[in-house]
Amino acid sequence: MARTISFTEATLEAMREEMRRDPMVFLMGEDIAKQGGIFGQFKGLPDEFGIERVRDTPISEAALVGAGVGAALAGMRPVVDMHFADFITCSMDELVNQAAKLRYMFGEQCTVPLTLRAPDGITKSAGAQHSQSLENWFVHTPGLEVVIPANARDAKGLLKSAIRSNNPTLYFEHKALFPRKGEVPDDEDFLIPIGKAETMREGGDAAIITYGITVGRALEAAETLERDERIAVRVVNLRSVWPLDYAAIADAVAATHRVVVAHEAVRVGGVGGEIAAFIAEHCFDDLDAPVIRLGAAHVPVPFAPVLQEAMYPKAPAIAAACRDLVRKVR
Amino acid sequence: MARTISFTEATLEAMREEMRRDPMVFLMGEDIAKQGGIFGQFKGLPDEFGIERVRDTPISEAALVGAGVGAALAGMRPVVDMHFADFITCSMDELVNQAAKLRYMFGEQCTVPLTLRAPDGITKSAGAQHSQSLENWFVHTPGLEVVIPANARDAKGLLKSAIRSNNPTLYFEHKALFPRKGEVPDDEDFLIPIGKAETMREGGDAAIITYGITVGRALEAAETLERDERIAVRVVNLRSVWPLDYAAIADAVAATHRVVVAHEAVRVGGVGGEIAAFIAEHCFDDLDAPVIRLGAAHVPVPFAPVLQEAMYPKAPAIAAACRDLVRKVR
Amino acid sequence: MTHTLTPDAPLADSEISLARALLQMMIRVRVLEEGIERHFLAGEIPGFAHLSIGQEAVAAGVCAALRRDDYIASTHRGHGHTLAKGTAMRAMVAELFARADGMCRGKGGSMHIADFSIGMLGANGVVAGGFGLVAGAALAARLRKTDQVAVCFFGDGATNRGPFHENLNLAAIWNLPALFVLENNHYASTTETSETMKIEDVAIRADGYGIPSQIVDGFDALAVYYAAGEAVERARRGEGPTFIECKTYRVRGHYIGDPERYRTKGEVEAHKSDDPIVRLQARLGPTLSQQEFEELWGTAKSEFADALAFARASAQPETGEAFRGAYEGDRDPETPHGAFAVREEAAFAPFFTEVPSAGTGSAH
Amino acid sequence: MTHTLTPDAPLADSEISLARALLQMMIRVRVLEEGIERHFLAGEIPGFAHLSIGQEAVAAGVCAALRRDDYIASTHRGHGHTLAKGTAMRAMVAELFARADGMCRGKGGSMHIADFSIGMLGANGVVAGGFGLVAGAALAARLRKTDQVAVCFFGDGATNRGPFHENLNLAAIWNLPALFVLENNHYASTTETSETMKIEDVAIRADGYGIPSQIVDGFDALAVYYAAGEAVERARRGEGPTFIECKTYRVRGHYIGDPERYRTKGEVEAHKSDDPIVRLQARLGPTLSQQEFEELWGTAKSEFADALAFARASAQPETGEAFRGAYEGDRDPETPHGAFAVREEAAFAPFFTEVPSAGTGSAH
Ligand SMILES: Cc1ncc(C[n+]2csc(CCOP(=O)(O)OP(=O)(O)O)c2C)c(N)n1
Ligand SMILES: Cc1ncc(C[n+]2csc(CCOP(=O)(O)OP(=O)(O)O)c2C)c(N)n1
Ligand SMILES: [Mg+2]
Ligand SMILES: [Mg+2]
Repeated sequence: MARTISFTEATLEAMREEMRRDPMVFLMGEDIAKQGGIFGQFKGLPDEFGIERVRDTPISEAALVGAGVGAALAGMRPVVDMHFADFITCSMDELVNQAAKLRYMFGEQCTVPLTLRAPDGITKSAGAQHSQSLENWFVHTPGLEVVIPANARDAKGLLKSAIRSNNPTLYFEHKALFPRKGEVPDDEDFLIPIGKAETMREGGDAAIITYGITVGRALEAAETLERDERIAVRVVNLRSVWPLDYAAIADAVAATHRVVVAHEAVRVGGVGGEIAAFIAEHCFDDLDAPVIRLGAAHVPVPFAPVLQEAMYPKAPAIAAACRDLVRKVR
Repeated sequence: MARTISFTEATLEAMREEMRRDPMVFLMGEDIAKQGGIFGQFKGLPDEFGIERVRDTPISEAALVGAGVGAALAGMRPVVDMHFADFITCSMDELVNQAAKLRYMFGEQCTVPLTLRAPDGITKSAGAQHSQSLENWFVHTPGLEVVIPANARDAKGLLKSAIRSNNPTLYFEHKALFPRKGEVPDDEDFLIPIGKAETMREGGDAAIITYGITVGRALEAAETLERDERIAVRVVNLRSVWPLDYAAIADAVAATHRVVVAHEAVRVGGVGGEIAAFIAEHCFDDLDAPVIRLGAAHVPVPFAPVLQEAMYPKAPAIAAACRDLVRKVR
Repeated sequence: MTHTLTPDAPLADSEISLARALLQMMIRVRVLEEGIERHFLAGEIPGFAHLSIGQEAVAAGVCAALRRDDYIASTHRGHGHTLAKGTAMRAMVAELFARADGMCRGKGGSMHIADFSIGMLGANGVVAGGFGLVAGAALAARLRKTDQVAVCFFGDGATNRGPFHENLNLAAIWNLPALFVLENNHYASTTETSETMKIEDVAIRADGYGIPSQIVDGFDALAVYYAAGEAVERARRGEGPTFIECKTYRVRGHYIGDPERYRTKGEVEAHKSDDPIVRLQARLGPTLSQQEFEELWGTAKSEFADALAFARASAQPETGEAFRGAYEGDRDPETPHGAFAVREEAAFAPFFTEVPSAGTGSAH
Repeated sequence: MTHTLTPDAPLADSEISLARALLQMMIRVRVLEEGIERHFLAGEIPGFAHLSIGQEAVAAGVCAALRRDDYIASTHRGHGHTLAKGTAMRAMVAELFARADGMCRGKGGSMHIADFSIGMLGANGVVAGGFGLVAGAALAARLRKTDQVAVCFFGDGATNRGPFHENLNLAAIWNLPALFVLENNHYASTTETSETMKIEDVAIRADGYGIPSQIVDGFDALAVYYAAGEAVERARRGEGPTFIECKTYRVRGHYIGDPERYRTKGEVEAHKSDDPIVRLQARLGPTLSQQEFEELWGTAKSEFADALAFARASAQPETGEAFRGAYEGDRDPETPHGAFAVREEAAFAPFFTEVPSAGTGSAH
């Protein structure tokens, strides 16, 4: 059985279920208790779990992540809210030099079951300091897991898995996804395994490998191509960007021989590079065409709506890339 | 005319010349004045320029970079020393949300001529928190320039260009390079342009595209292959990782059709992905073989010398990758 | 730490023209922000906007003590600081409207207004983002041996972040010509200061750096002006930084659209009498006639109407503007980065179709 | 802020066995670190190492007031804290020697020793890295309603970093069972505190968070013990954090091999009389015979000799160890990450030839 609920509600269900299940789970963040989170993503939780377990905090991102790590070392399962993903910059030492490395440096004496919720992405003219997608920094940081839901179902299954994971896990949630509705299974033990991709759509002419909000844009592109041009495109939703499901990527290349990699993060230096490079190295013989990589332009995110909307890839750009690939080879 | 001096001396010359040339240049960092920098890279400068222009600071990395940005906005050319590149994590907001974005966000009202010197890389069992190579974070951050010298000549020419650049520039210098000697031109106006690669060695069988300390390892690999197996390998020293010299990369692919991309930074999510992905997209027809990518394993850097030396690519691994490529196609 | 929370004293004759100027400035800020509120709610201003209504005495008082070539760094709540420092309303309103003639070409918006021509180093979307900028600008003034001063405006919430600590310490040990002006409005978005710090006066933190501090009535523009003026003179004389805590109150929501579930209407009402404009008008008493007072409002309203018309008439930025300006020199397509940017513009431009609606801004 | 810099008082009878225990612990730390220094200089210990010689009273005094299940977080200078908290010398020395039997399997080294079995949450290569860990561990104790306490050791230099500020504030407002123990040895590598802060006593900073503080003679192990004990009891009773500033001195260089150009030999000589071992021995007077005193040294030396032999006999870690342990569960080659790690091991292992020499450590 499944219900149609919003992405926000899916994350609320995930938190509620995990907090009921495990008394060690608790939440900290700015404006999460009295306001219920700036996107409503913590609404009602203090009523059920109290303000000791759903803690409003000062504006002290370094301390929140640092204390999250400390609490995790001492056996808790903290979930820290980052307000906006851009403020991760204020707690990078705590994430990169502490959370990610302690288990390894200390010879596996400890685990760091910390979850970081970080609302990210471009929307509504939030401007350069409130719009970034920074996942590749953390893919590049051994010791961290990084998951990125594309819809309500992912949101619930990945957030629950992140909270249960014994590794520090970053959960990036695109701000524009919060109000979107989708089907979510009823099962309280519905989990999406970290490190497994999902093929959202079959198709043999090309594959779009993507994640997060760009999955919806890719599906839109694929539908248009199917309808208008009879081009059949496979869409792979990675769900986790670390660990990456390299096998699913290789399968998509083997099945389609033409690949577009797309994300909203800046193209240069992004996760798309990891994916395309993996393909160029390990799936070279399966390739019939160049691997096209799409991502935001190499500029900060501008404020003006007309500028903002011009600098990251949406369905038309993704469709055009697929069309180019298919035309090139047919 | 050229002289043979150490990498450290080359950076000292660069600073001295630029400080004489432009009274707006000044230096801040921990242990740089009284001690002359932890690698001797500031030695003697306070004697010539005084401790107002060569400032010892408290342990306040966020403030150093933040104040560097502020001083740059007010017309100075600050050079900030990061002690160890790993501590950049303590000043990411200042670098990423301020330095990189202000010019763009403010509609080009200002420039941020800040230089950040950051000793990085794996050496001498410094351990997980003192060994990282983090350049790709900044390649992925629009608004920053990133340069990485491979030898004394690069050190001088790139550091001078970084200081003269009106953009915020990260200058990553590998700790193990400081004592190494090399030829440096005498000319006080010797500059290496930011964004231009150098082909260090010609060869038509394969190309190694690399930068920083790995250039030396690549040259060693190339020499061995030439001597023992008559395999001729081109070695491209990128010098800048942003802007990237895409033209030089494309030329190397066109000339050799087989490419190894190598760096000491973690392979996963690294700059190598950007380069390999660019090749897979824009040089696909020139490729005769998969693009091989080498980088450190996806683990923190371990302390034990035997472990440390086992987890990043050195000459034998680079040579083996070239050999594989050449064998595959011959 | 010096307390100067005195009741409003009668004005001396010599103070009258200053008081009028402060009143005029506060009215200009108020009119500007009430206009921003209206046009934001009408959907004409995209993004986020945070109003300083009720706090105008701080911006007006401090900036009146500054020269044009002094520096200020502001916060997410920066319209007042920017106007008081001397910017043109037109360029600011056009920026908020995301237009090509905006002070930042439409690329910054309310959280990133800036005017380098008057030493205004920018609003900041990162809480506590201004501390480093001010420490650095003050250091520059010192190294260049000018007698410029740099002023950091910040909220009570910002004082819980690390950069507050690090930069105040830096300013102290280097004796920098800096002013740290805290607008303690007792809230950081939904949290009251009593929940986020265990101290009554934030100024006590300045003791930990050896920085002298003063606590002033932040509704009293003259008191703020005097405190700032003294601190500015100290700084110009090379005697180092000062910390000024202005006790004030945020009358509007944290951002435009804030449901304000964290406080009662009654609490806000109780602060109505603290209105700095009402307070200063009262103090001017018969020296300012009702007609003169209304003229101040009238002038400000005309100024805003003009700015609004200017903004509305200004064009949307061209799409190409998105791909320019991250680097100096990148507009030159010969540079590697330039070439690259041009390629990206080409990549997306054809697919750019609809101009999205401004949106009413999500919670922030 | 309470000052307790009293001259050494004569011991009460009831204090004698405690004083002996403290003395023994300080001697163990001293012997351990003198051994580390010797074997580092002999090239047997790779990486960096920082000694706390002269500061042993702090580690010994504080840890004597703790239970095994209390937490501590340490610094780059952490051998003493770790030993005093109760770790086995063998596992620590083997770790410093980068051996498979080291407490961190040879993957941490001196800057990253840790022993979770006794609540020792690690040394830290990042100055001020411990504050968050302690705030978090204390929060965990509170949420789980245990009466555990968490202690952060840190240097004067660390108090200039943002995380000091943010975490002390957090501990204060949440009333966490935490102790912040400053070892003010007046230097942060090459800089004296007078250059990096404008205040005499760092403890004044605690006032800015509403945290009670105490200043103690850091050469007096008993004084440290009493101050810590009181603070621990306060914390266990749920009365919140305490700040303790221990005035001490670093007798050795910042790291082994430090040329110490930033101070004179005379300055260091002048601190010889502050040796906490000498001081406590003097205070014990005739209650501790010379022979008993020498036995304490003898026992410690045997313990170190045993640990040294253990370390030397321990194997180098296998190469495969480099590729394990970043994630829980990654040793399972079925997980995506596991499979990947195994591939990387295969990629480099064949090229791994020489074991590099330990090196004498570059300046740090
Ligand atoms: C580093 C950071 N954390 C969180 C935010 C979100 N945020 C924006 S304004 C604000 C409250 C700021 O409070 P205060 O400093 O008192 O200023 P005020 O809004 O009261 O003027 C918060 C939490 C941010 N912009 N930056
Ligand atoms: C964030 C950071 N900055 C700089 C360093 C380099 N460093 C290591 S120890 C040290 C001095 C620390 O001084 P203090 O906190 O007083 O401790 P002490 O060495 O005196 O015990 C410095 C600067 C570091 N490890 N981490
Ligand atoms: Mg406030
Ligand atoms: Mg110290």
